[in-house]
This record gives sequence, structure tokens and C-alpha cells, in this order.
Amino acid sequence: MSPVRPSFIALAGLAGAVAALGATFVDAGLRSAAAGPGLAARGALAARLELTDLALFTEARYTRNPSQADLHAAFQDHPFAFEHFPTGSLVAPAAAKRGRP
Amino acid sequence: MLFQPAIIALILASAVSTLMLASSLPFVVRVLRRWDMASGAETQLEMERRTYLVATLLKLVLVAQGAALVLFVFNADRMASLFTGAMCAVGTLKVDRWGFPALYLHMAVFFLSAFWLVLNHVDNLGWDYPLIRLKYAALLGLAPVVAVAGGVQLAYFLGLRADVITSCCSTLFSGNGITVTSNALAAMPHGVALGLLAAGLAAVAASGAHFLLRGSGGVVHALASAAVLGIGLAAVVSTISVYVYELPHHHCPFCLLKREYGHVGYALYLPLFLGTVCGVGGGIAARTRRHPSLALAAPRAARRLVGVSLACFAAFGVVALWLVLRSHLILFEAAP
Amino acid sequence: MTAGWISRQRHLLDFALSSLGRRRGKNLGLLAVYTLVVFVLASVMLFSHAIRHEARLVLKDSPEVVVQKLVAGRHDLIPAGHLEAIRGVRGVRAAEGRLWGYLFDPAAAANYTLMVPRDQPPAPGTALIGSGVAAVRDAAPGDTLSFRAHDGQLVQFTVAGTLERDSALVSADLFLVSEADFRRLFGVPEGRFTDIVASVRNPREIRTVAEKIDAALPDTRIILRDEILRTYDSVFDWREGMLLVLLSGAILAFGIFAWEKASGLSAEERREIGILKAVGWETSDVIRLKTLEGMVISLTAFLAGYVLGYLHVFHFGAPLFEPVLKGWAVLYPDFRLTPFVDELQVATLFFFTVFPYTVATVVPIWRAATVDPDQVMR
Amino acid sequence: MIRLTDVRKAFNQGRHNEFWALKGIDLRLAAGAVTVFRGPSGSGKTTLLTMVGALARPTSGRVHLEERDISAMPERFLTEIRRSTFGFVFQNFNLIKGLSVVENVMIPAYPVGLPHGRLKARAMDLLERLEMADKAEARAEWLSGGEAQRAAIARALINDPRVLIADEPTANLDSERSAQFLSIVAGLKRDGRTLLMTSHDPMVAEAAVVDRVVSLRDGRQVEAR
Repeated sequence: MSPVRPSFIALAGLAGAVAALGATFVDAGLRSAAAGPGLAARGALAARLELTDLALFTEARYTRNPSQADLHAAFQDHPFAFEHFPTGSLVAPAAAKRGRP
Repeated sequence: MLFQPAIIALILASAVSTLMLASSLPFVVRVLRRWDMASGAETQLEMERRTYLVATLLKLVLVAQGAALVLFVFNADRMASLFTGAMCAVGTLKVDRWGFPALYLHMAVFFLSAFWLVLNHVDNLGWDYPLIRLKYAALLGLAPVVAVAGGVQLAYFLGLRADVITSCCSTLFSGNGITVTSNALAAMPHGVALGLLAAGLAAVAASGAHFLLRGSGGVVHALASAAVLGIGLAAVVSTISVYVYELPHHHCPFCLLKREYGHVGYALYLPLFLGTVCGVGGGIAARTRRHPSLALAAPRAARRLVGVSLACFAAFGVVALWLVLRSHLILFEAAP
Repeated sequence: MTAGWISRQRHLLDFALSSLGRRRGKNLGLLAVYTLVVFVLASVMLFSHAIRHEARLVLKDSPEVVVQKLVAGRHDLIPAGHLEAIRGVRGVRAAEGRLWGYLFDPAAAANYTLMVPRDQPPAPGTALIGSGVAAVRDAAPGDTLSFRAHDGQLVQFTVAGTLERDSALVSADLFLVSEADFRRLFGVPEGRFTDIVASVRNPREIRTVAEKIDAALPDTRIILRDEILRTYDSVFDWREGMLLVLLSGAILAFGIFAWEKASGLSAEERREIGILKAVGWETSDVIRLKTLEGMVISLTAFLAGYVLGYLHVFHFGAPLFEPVLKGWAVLYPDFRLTPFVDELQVATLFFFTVFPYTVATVVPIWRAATVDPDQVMR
Repeated sequence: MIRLTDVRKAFNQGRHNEFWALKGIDLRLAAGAVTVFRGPSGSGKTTLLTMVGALARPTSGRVHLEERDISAMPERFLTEIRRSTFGFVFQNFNLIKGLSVVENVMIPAYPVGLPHGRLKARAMDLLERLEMADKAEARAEWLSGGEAQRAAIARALINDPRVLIADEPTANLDSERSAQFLSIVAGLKRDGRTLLMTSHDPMVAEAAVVDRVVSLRDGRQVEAR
């Protein structure tokens, strides 16, 4: 007749939440395995076209190709200047530009 | 300096640890000068209460430093991609001269704070806080170590620049590396390393068993445990890692932690470290029984610690042996 | 001893839970804020890590060495003569000129990346377009697109086909044309290229070869594949770090909030702790009790925030980041991130969120636990 | 069994509002007896109870429990002694609101680490004996004064202490309930427990069950019966 102890509920809940955390790893594994062919196709395309960058940030020339960008492109007078374009706050000038040749 | 989440977390951890210890230093001085168990004055009662805070803070420091140690190694391994030539944690740590000192200091802080907590635990068993002055004096010694560890780590991270050419572990540990110590470790003949390890474990087992049966020789066990930590790490670098990787010249002590090798490093390092903490802690606890109020409690605590340390070292030995036996690599030809 | 220890912890946990339940409003508020903080941090970390990983995998076969000519610090067309010079460097397997550039299309107000693939180029007058281009221009194979060339004349392209949507992450804004069309459109003379890509015989010697090219052609800059990959790693690391530093303001605010909540003991709570101590609880029991309360809250918030962040980034396409990532981009790749999570990330996130909370509550907990046991008698 | 030697207690020591609640008390309390401390408010009788019951340490002087000097013991050990030796019934009962009666009763035993089932059985047993079994699952704040006191007594007895300490036990009770309380006290005395109470209720001081009355004024003992 004694009611379920709260610590039992809490521990069960904790176990459930930890299982959910584990499930994210399983899910990630499954999905990245499923994405394998797509990734390979993307890689093959990049290799064939000799692409060097992702097409993530296309609004400005220097963010389209972070690795190739011109140091002195418009709106980018200084490598650490505040950006005119919003994604400028996500993509820094390429490291290759910042120090080494 | 590299802006990385893990790096920020590590800097945060050491900064907070240092701050917490530093902020308790004035209290430490007060305890050393004014502690008087016989007094019922309010200042004394207040001091007794504050000891709870210091103990809690130290527990937090220990947990944070233990986690930081793992994170530090983990992160060093993960950062290897940022440095040309660095293929694993060793390469990352070799990027500048602060890398390995930072690692060693991390380990030192971890062990020292663990020992302090053992001391604290034993002290709390005696009704008159017999070790209070000793343990607070020890804090005076611990605080600078934590601060220096934080500083060295900061220097290491500040000095990091992606792209620096560094030596990878396979060249570093194959005999022409830069550091003499790592080199000497890696160059240690396999037979010597395994022999030393077996001898060390035997010494630990013998001294531990002697302590459990006779109740004396705790200090010997503590010394043996500390020695096995060194011998164990040397054996891992020189021989056991070779068995795991099945490559005669791959000596990296960190790659063992990677997924490729089934995270087997944790099964080696955790019992080794815990065994050392408990073994040395047992010795510390055994030493304190001279205080009348601890005559009963301290040996009991010491026995428990020594028991745990024996179990841990046994686990370490078993895992090491299993790794050697399981390996396809043959370093010793069977006698004809 | 262990059995007693366990049942003691469970009793404390029972009491901690009912104590949390008795101050439901306050604790649910705290939990909600905490979960939100973890959620945002988790989303940032998962997103950056997945992008980084994706870039690493997709670009692993991109050109080993890219050589660009610089004039007065600006990128300039590279003469074909440099090709021979590069091919002459020992260790270089092959070197080819690339033609690529950006084209602003006023009709869509978008920037395309025009490229000439050396492998299977489209026939003159036709183009292969990326899925983003197809979407903004609503173009299908057979349609005609026309642009103004450098001299003002119209150049027409018939869409020969579109690149797979699946590869949008690298190809959304691509516009692949033939070499003749490219030169005509931009007025690039024969014998000039945008830049040169080279491959190296022995991958270990890339750096040496690069140094040799650099010495032979002082007017160029050299970009290595390793550097590109590393750049992607550090670009997102760096930005993620910056974001975390900015968000650390939020963490700090949360820490203060937690401190406030933990130290703002109500008279009722104070009385309860006094009662507990008077009837035989020791200070460390109370500390443990309060720590358990904190652990319940922080673990719940951490686990819930992390799982929500995971769902947000990988199952719902990170809608909260889209505005920032898209920015003003007209051509945004339609892609779904492949989930990559690793232990280091989760550990770091845990550290970042649980540690500050724990630190913030230590002193308030201790202060609460050292309430005089005899105060209930006063 | 409890011996006090020149016990003094100061509050706000060293500050301008320093105040000595006890100014040198010498006292021996016998085991198995019922003792009442009497005196006007501010006379130090409650402070004295906190010294005797190991809730607080004296500023100077010695408190011996059996042969053990508990006056210089740190809180950590004092608590253990308090938990196993003393049970407290406070003036306003101090039950924790929002918890059921039986949970309230079990609280002092949580740090001991008894299995849950056995602990609960013991708590129910005590409530049964105090005729509170039907209220076991009721919330503490729903109880009447007399019920709350019996719950508090059950809580005080959960660790089976030798000494029960009650601070102004009848202050919040009518005469009928007070009489009921005194009969419970008589029962506890029969069990062999020592009882210490403060009260300025003449009904308590003059009750037949009381063996000894100690009167206090301004932190000093004035007379003893």
C-alpha cells in the first residue's frame, strides 16, 4: 500500500534521461551511417570540381570561399573589422590569411 | 590562443579552483593562529562552521580537477588536427614547452587534493579535530600548486597557434624525440618494464596484505603505491601501449584512450590513479593513529583505503596482463 | 556499511525531492532558465561541431595545393606561364589552371559562383546549375538564362541540367559553364587563369613542395588543403568560442541568478533547516541534502537541454540559427546536417553548464547549512 | 546522568550588545526523573535546555553526559550524541509543513541510514501508541495543536533517545490537552526515560509526575525543590 517513493521516480527519470542522451549517440551513429553515401557523393563532387569551400555563406564574395578570399575585398577592410554582412560574425577570414602566407 | 569551448572550460575550471583556494587562505591563517578546541567562544564556533565550507570547496576542486585532467587529455587529442604534424595528444602537448608541464601539474593537483581530502576525512573522525593545524598548513602548500598549474596551463593555451609544426607521437616516442624522459621511458626494454611492473605490483600486494593482517607498514604501502604509479605509467608508455597498437614503435600513452582502441586506456589509468590515491591515502591515514582520538577510527579508515587500493592495483594488473596476452604482437620469443 | 550508506542517500534524496516540490514555483522557474541556457549552448556546440565534421569529410579530396597570383596584395589572374614553372618543381605530379569567379545576378539579387569544370565541361552555350540557383531563378533544364558580359553584351545559357540537391552544401550556388563562355563573359584572356591547382606525388612532401613553389614564384600565395581543412576547423572553433564567450555573459547572469535563488532562503526554509539540525541532522547532512537538490536540478536541466538541443539542430534543422547563418544570403543551401556528436562535446557542455551552477551555489548552501540548531528554540 | 559545572553562555560576544544568558549554573540531573525548569521569560531556562540537550555549546563551563565531557565537542560529534540521546519537543512543535505526519516522524532517523521499510514500521508503531495512526498520512499543517504535539513527541522518540526535552509543552494547549500531555509524560517516565521540561504553567510544575523543579532568574539558579 505504501506509495512509490519520490527517489524511485527520480532515479527512474534520471535513468530515462541518460538513456535519451545515449539515444542521441545511437541516433547520430545511425543517421551518419545513412548519410554516408550522400557524404561520399558530396566529397566526390568537391573532388571533381576541385572545390575548396562550402556554399554555406554566399551573400558576399569573401564569405563564399573563406579559404580563397581576398584580404581586401569590399566591406572587409580589416581582417577583424566588424562585418557588414551578418554571417561575417560567423566566419572569420581564413586562417591562412591571418598569419602565414 | 585558440578559442575553443574545451579550452575555455579548462581555463574556467582552474581559475575557479584557484580562486576558491585563494579565498580560503585568510581563514587558513586564522585557523593556524587561533584554533582552540576547548573554547566555546563564538569566534571558535564560527571557525568550526567554516571548516565545512573549506572541505566542500576542496571536494569541488578535486572533482573539477579530476574532470579537467580527463578533459585536458581529451582536448589535446582532439586538437591534433589543428597542428601540422601532430597526430595525437603528444603532438599537441609538444607544440610548446608548457604542454607537458601543464599535464604533470594537472596530475599533481589531482593527487594532492585527493590526499588532502583523505586527511580531512580522517581528521573528521576524531572528536577533537586532531589534524586541523596539519591539514590547514597543507592547504597553504596546495594553493600555490593549483595556482601554478592554472598559470602554466594558461601559458600553454595562450601560446597555442594553429599550424605550428610539431612532432607526432610516432616519431617522438620512437627514440629520436626531444624530451629525454619520455625518450628514456619509451626506450626502456620491454622485459625490464614488465619485470619492474610485476615487482612493483608484488611489493604493493605484499605491503598491503601485511598492513591488512598486522596493521603496520602503512607507510611502506604508500611508498610502494606511489612507486607503482611511476612504474605503471612507464610500463604503459614503453611496453603495454606497443602491445595494444601492435606496432613496435608506437608508444603513445594517450591514443589508448581513443575509440579506435576501445577506450581501453580508461581501464588502465582509472584503477592505477585510484589505487595510488587510496594507497598513499591509506598510508596517510595509518600515520595519524598516534593521536588518541584517532586510535580506533584511523586504522579502520586506513584499512578500507588500503583494501580499495589493493583492488584497484589488482584490476590494473589484470587489465595490463590481458592486453599483453590478447595482443597479436610477440615481443618475447618463447624459449626453445 | 554500504547498505546503510545507500539507504541514507536515498532518504536524503527523498527529502530533497519533497523539499524541491514544496517550493515548486521557484524551482520550476530556475529549471526552465537553466534548461534554456543548456539548450542554447548545446545547439551552438552541436551545430558547429557537425558543420566542422561535415566540411572535413566533404573537402578531404579537394585540391592539395592552390597557387594564386597576388598583385599589390590583391588576387589577380595567373598567367599560364606559371603552370610550367610549377610543373617543373620536383615532386609536383600535375598542375592545372582553374577558372572560376563570382557573378552577381541582378534578377535574383544573388551571387553565383561560376566555374569551369576541367572534367566533363558543359558544351558552349549550356550550363549546369546548382540547386540554389535553380531555386532562385526557378529554372529547369531547357530554360534559358542570360547575363550581361563584361562588355555589356548579353550571353545566353541553356540549362543543361541541375546538380543534385543532396550536394547543395557544396554546390548550391554553382553555375558550371564551358571555358569559352567563361572567358567571354568575364573577358578573361587566353593564357590566364583564376588560379592554379597542383597535386603532389608524395603527400608527406606537400609542405616542402609548397615552399619550393613559393621560392620559384614570389608573386604568388599558396594555400594547402591541410590549411583549408584546418581553417574550417578553427573558423568554427573560433566562432564557437567567441559565441561561448558572448554567451558566458548569459552563463554568468545565470550563475548570479542561481546564487540569488540559492541564498535567498525564505524564512520557512531557514526554519526547516533549523528543525532538521535540531532533531539530529549534521551540517554535512544538510550540505549533502542541498547538494542533492542542486544535482537534481542541474542534471535535469543538463539532460533536458542537451536532448532538446540535439533535436533542434539535427531533427528540426536548427531553425533558431537559420537567420544568423543565412544572413542576407539569397542562395542558402538546403541541407540537413549529418549528426556527429562526441564525448568531448558532451563533457565540455556538462562542464560549462553544471560547473558554474555548482560553484555559484556552494557558498549559499554552506551558509544555509550552518544555521544554528538552537535557533528553533529561540 | 547529566552534570553541569559553572556553565555560562554569552550571545553577541565582544559586541556592544553582548548578553550573558547564563551566568554560572551548577546542576546534576538524575536519570529516569522528570525535571521542570521554571522561570520568567528571559531567565535563561530555554538556553539552559539547549546546553543540556547538546544543541549548543557553553561559552565556558563544562557539561558532562554520563562521564563524557560534551562541552568542547565539535558540532559533528555533538550531533551524533544529540541524535542518539535526546529527543526534542519544541514549543511550537516545529513540524515541517507540506510533509505528511509519518514523514515528519521519520526525519530524525534519515541520517542514520536505516532501511526505509523498517523505519516506516517503527514510525507507524510510535504513532499507534500515541493514538495518531489514523492521521499518519495527513499533512502536518492540518493537525490541531494536540495532534501536532503528539506527532512531535513521536518524532522525538523515533531514534529511541534516553532523554526527552520539551520546551513549554503546554503553552499552546488547553487544560484537557495539557492533562493528556502529562499522562503521556507519565508513560514515558514508566519506560525509564529522563524528561526535562521548561514551563511556567503551574499545572505542569505541580503535577504529581514531576520529581524536581529548578527555578531560574536572570541566568542563575534561584531555588530548587
